[in-house]
Amino acid sequence: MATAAPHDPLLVLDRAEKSFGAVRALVDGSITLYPGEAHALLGENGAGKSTLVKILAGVHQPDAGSLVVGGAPVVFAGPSDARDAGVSIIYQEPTLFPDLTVAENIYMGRQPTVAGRRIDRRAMNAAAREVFARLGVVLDPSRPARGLSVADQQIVEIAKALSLNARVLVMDEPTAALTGVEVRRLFDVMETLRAEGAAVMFISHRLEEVYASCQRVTIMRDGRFVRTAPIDEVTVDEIIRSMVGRDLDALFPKTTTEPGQVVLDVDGMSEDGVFSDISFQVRRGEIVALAGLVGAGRSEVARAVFGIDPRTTGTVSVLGEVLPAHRPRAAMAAGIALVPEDRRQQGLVMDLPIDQNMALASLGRLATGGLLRRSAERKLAADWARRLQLKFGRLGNPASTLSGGNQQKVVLGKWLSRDPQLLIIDEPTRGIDVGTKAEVHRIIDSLVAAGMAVLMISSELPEVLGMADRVLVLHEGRITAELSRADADEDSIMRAASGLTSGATA
Amino acid sequence: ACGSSSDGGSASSGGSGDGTLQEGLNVYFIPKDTQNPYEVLADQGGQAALEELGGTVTISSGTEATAAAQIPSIQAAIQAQADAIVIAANDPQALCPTLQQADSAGIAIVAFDSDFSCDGFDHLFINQADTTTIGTAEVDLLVQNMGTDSGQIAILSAAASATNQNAWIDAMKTYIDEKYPNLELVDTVYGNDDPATSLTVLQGLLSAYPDLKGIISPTTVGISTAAQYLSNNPDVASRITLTGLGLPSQMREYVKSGVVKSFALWNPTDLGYLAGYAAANLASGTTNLDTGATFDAGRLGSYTVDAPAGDTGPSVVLGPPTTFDATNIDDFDF
Amino acid sequence: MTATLPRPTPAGSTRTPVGARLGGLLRARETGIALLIVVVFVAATVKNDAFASANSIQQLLLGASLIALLTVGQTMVIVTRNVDLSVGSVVGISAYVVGMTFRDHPGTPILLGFVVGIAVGAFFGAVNGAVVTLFRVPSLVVTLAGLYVIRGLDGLLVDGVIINPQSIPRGFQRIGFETVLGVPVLFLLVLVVVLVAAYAMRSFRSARDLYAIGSNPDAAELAGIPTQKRVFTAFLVSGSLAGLTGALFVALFAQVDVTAGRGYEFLVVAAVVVGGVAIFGGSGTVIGAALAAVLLNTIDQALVSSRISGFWTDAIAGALLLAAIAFDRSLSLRIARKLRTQEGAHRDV
Amino acid sequence: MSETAVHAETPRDSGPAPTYEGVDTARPPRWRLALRWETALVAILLLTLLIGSNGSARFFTGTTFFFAGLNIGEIAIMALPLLMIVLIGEIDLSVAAMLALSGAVMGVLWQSGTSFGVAVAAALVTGLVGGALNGYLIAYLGLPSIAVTIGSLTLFRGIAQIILPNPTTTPFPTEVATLGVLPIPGTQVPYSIAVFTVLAVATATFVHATPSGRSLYAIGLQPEAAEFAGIRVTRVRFELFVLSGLVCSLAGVLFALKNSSASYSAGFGLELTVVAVVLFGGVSIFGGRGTVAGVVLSLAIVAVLQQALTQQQVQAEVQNIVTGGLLLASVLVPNAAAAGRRVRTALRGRGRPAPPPPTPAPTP
Ligand SMILES: Nc1ncnc2c1ncn2[C@@H]1O[C@H](COP(=O)(O)OP(=O)(O)OP(=O)(O)O)[C@@H](O)[C@H]1O
Ligand SMILES: Nc1ncnc2c1ncn2[C@@H]1O[C@H](COP(=O)(O)OP(=O)(O)OP(=O)(O)O)[C@@H](O)[C@H]1O
Ligand SMILES: [Mg+2]
Ligand SMILES: [Mg+2]
Repeated sequence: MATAAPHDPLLVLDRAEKSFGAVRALVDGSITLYPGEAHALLGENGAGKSTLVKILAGVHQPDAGSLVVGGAPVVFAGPSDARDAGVSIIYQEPTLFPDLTVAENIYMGRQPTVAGRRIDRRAMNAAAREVFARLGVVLDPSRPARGLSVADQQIVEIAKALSLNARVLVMDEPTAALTGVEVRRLFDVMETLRAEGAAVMFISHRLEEVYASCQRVTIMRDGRFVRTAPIDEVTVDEIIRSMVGRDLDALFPKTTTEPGQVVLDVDGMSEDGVFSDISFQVRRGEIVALAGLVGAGRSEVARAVFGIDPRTTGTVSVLGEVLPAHRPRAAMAAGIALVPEDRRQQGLVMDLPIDQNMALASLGRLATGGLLRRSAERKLAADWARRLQLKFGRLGNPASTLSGGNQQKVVLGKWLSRDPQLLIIDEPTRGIDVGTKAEVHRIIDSLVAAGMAVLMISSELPEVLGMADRVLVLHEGRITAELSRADADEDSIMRAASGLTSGATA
Repeated sequence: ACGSSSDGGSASSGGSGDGTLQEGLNVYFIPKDTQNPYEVLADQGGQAALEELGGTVTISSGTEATAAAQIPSIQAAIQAQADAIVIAANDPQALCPTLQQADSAGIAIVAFDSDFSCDGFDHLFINQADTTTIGTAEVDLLVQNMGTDSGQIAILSAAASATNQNAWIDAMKTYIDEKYPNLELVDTVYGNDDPATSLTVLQGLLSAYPDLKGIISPTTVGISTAAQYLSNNPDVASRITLTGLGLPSQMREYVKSGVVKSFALWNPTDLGYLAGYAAANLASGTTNLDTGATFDAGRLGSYTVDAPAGDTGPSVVLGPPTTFDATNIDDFDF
Repeated sequence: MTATLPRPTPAGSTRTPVGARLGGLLRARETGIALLIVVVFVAATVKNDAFASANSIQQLLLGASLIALLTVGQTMVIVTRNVDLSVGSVVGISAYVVGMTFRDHPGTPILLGFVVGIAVGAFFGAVNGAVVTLFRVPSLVVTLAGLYVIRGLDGLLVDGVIINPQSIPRGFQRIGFETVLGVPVLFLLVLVVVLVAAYAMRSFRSARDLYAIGSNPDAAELAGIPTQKRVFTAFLVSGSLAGLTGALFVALFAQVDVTAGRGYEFLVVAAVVVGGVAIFGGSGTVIGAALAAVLLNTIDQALVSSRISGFWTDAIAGALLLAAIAFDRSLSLRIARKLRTQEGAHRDV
Repeated sequence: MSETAVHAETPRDSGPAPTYEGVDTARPPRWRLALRWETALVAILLLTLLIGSNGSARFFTGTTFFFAGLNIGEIAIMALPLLMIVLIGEIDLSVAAMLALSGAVMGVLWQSGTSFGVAVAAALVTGLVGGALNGYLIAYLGLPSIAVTIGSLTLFRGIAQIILPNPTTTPFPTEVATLGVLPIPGTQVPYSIAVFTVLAVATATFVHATPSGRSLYAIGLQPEAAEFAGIRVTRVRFELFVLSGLVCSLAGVLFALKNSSASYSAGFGLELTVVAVVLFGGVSIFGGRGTVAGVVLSLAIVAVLQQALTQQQVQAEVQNIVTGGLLLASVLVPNAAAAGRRVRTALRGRGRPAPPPPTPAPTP
């Protein structure tokens, strides 16, 4: 059983409520954290997890409810109050300063100083290096944060939280962008912190991570506390049922279809310093996965195919027709859709209403005589909101009011409504709860069954293995392996991804 | 006192009046901008004139010295059915359409300080001093102060588009060619009546022409900025002679310290006073724009309308400019 | 989960040169501007050797001083992703109030002139800052409105009455023209302010907060930075320095009317941008901006001194300004590309 | 220890889940929020008219409105492309300089004996070229528009000064010169306002009812996401600056006709007025928010207010203060409630007991 000693709780949040206008994000937010425990908080997208976190962080002030830290009731007026009370947070979305150095990002506002309150850069960089060593990563503390990969950004966030030596460490989906190795290192660090008597609260949509690292679990649904239980007393199915409120169908539904005509044909595509000599095909009724380590260049390949990024050599053709480089319009006209990996920057216009976001890629089709029909726009959005079971207040609310997973659904709807020949989907279920994940998979599967071609990029091996008909493995910008569904397993993919391949083709 | 007693056409009927000025005249004074110190004095002169005549002056203009900023004031004069407009034009032409409307509305139009030239209607220009006189006087003053009539000289002007400045500069050039062939006018720079710009172009001028001997600045901001620079840089002052048009109040210190020996200007208050009388007479029909027509201008005595010449239409000349030097500068307080 | 595989890091070794190189580049930006100043200076001297005379150089430094001083405050404001367009108007009104003080109270100590100027500037800076932070409204709109309102107030105050040199104490004017070892006092004063500000912007937490705010305002809030307080302070400093500039304007020109400081906002923003301060916040240095002010003034004076007709100066100055921005951009793009290829190469190792 | 402490077995499942709502296609309330400033503008306009009519009996005459239209005409025309440029999150400070440059080109050519039509065409081409220069530097080189257009405003006016050192003196042909100053026969509508009306209707249709118009908002709010949605962000940026150059040169032609002359200093300082009018119309300086209606109302207010205040002999300085005050109001009023709340919270927060000092962390 868990190592949690029957101490007094470190932190108790009781019946916290929070509404944003008409949206009741949190109806009953309750959680108790004990020293020395790792505590998972689970729930569907939009269940109110991040809202709860932001209350612990002092970002949001609860409308009702109480918070007790270290036995004393507290009111956090702002993030610094929470930090001073020993609560440190890793937010769901990275909060870095791109213009400042990595070290400065970590120690912002508490830079080590020397006489005269001047900042001691050398000490700061050394301290940052120490934290990185503890995490087992190599990152240059004096480089600017701009241009860091999503994973490295997350590492910096973790380093920031760790360096605070907090009593309570709250992590909102820290692993969404990390590789297996990094995740493991993070768990090691969590273990150390627990041993030192801190409490760790951990949010993730990957249940296997929860089982690997946590002692207790709290489940939320629709803004309400549902239950708290020791992890070894609940099964995966029980957790999912508590989260979703029903039993779940298969996580990876897979209809076998006979691949048809070649939809996408990429031949010898290269771009200096990014990827080289990329050749592959995607057929109708087939899901091809691009696997590889973070930074292998998968997203760049996808973006170059779609025309967002340039490419210097090689051809890309759709249904036999060669696409001009660097022209997303042409790619769209040829039937390509791209669901990008960063939904907040690339997928959505956060301040535009949900319906306008859904329609953004189809504006031309929604116009008659050059004039946009608002009713058609709203109908399109309403249709797809229903089909994707979108959870929202009003279609006229800005997309920023949606939870992460529901935002992803809007991006999906935006592209699926175009009825594409080829769907390129980059990290389709990053940050998406299991219920929705199954839905997304089901949607993709049914589209493929209906003859669509899919190029999927995913860092989650189970997803790759569960969904793909073929797996292309990328290593440092080159395709190092092409594996059939039968040949693909964790081992073969990881070997190719790390360049250790000797078996498969190149 | 918005002129509603005497309705329409009071001015347009020309010199058919009975020789008495109307009471209760409403005259709009429209300076280049509301803050031009020189024209603030002129406006005061105009106010004094209309006070003597039992009328009123409305001063209206923009905060920027542009034609566009003056247009609403002319429009307001039309809407208020003013009897006369006295204007220092920021542009020789841009105001014509609006002034034409004022003329059509029966408003007498007088220009002062800076004239305009429009087709379609006539107006009276109150000339501070005639252009040639100003040009020759300044060149003579410079030569006299330099003590030689040979060497390099330059001009520090206001805006490149300032009509009056350009007319004076042309007059100077002609005069130099005629009378002082050894004097070399090397450059004209524009300080836009802004101290900082004036200083920059002055410095550039000095480094571009190390042998420069004299500077004429026919604008109050230019000459005072240059004088300030010279008094701060005695070594430069020892080889450069400065003269031009300036306000005695601004130049007093420099004349006393000897940085500037002498400079010229007419009395701006008198200029406005004369313009006020001219406007009142035109509006009352007690004078007209015919060459030789006369009118009485209060304490300044009687004036006669000069014949049009060149670009200038009917005009009245205030009188020769006054030269200020150490002996008389304390007698003036503007 | 997967086997223990080494994570491909962008820069393999602990002592990676990437950061150091980037730091070097940042410094190179200032060096670049300094070089440009030298180029313009040499070119102008070749055309006319009087440009290199001691007096001419003195004037060069003097001419740039006021704008350089303003760039200090403006840099602090722009770094926080704001802008202060009211500086020109604030210079104007502070200059007039300083002049008025001397005129109406003969015998006012010189030091008090500075205090009055700074106080007037600080007042308007505080108003700008308070409105921006309390209402959380875009500073461009607030300070554009401020530009009009303050100019209007200045106009009411001036009412067409010029402050003349004889109203300004000679001792105060001396600041405008006296030199120490051939260097103008006013320039030295500005230099001190610039250096102090440059040092502070590098070395103090609260100053680093400004960069953080401009770099990512939301994250700054989350990091517990008192963002509103810092932004307010930036505006306060900008206003105070504009007030100081107003006092120095009086010292330099010894006359003030309503046109004082007019149009400075464009000159200052141009200098700050040429100086490499990102207009959308987060990066840039006080030194770069101040050097750019010197560069722009050198160009202006070089054009006059090279006997280029006054009609041409504006066009050439505009073209050079565009060229400077474009050049700077293409340089940084090229460097970024080079860095990327190098990193790509590194990946292949 | 088996079960947890506080929230043991009873999941408090009280009441139905609140967040699953039906598909709601009703007009969002955000629209009403956005409309609020336009409503305020209407109120301000009525107030302005009231002030105007109170001060002068001759205020409610056709002439007043003709004058108001005449004075604002070119500003109004230039405000339309600027509105779109601000919508995509950029700014164009070179508008007034382009007005002067195109007028100068027209004036010089006309003076040198070119036919009037050719002179006008050349002016418009100047606008295209100048706009393309701005557009190229901003869209394709990625330079910040505020910096570029400060540079090009100096450049444009500088070129105007080179080609036209002194104001032209040759008057334009009377048939066309009267277009600049006389109303459309039988009305009190200046030609420039007629041109503006046509352009405003076109702009409103484009911005509010076409796919491209919608993409302006997307670009202004999040350019990267717009790019990923297939919107040609770079090209739109370029085209808008070219359009701005062209429209400003048209304004320059009208301005020259109105003044029956050209001058390099035409419209000096007007760039800030145009920007102010657009912002006063409720267009967000950060892009992505604003309506044509707001800008039209703002133009009407500025034009009428100027007539009212000048007729009532309000000092020009005070007019400046009023202009600035209104601009300030445009951002303060919509934020006043939030600001008040913030102040109240801050005060209340001060009244509450401070959070207790943290007990020392269990870490070494
Ligand atoms: N600022 C806000 N304004 C309006 N609604 C909001 C806001 N923040 C969150 N919400 C709403 O509150 C609900 C809870 O959101 P929250 O981000 O806490 O979910 P979550 O459990 O973290 O989901 P995910 O797993 O997708 O991150 C959602 O319905 C969301 O749309
Ligand atoms: N070696 C590197 N050095 C610097 N930046 C890198 C490096 N590798 C990747 N990045 C950055 O990280 C981002 C993600 O990289 P990329 O898109 O190639 O990864 P991916 O294979 O798609 O992985 P994922 O999308 O899962 O993060 C890129 O935008 C790139 O800028
Ligand atoms: Mg969340
Ligand atoms: Mg990727």
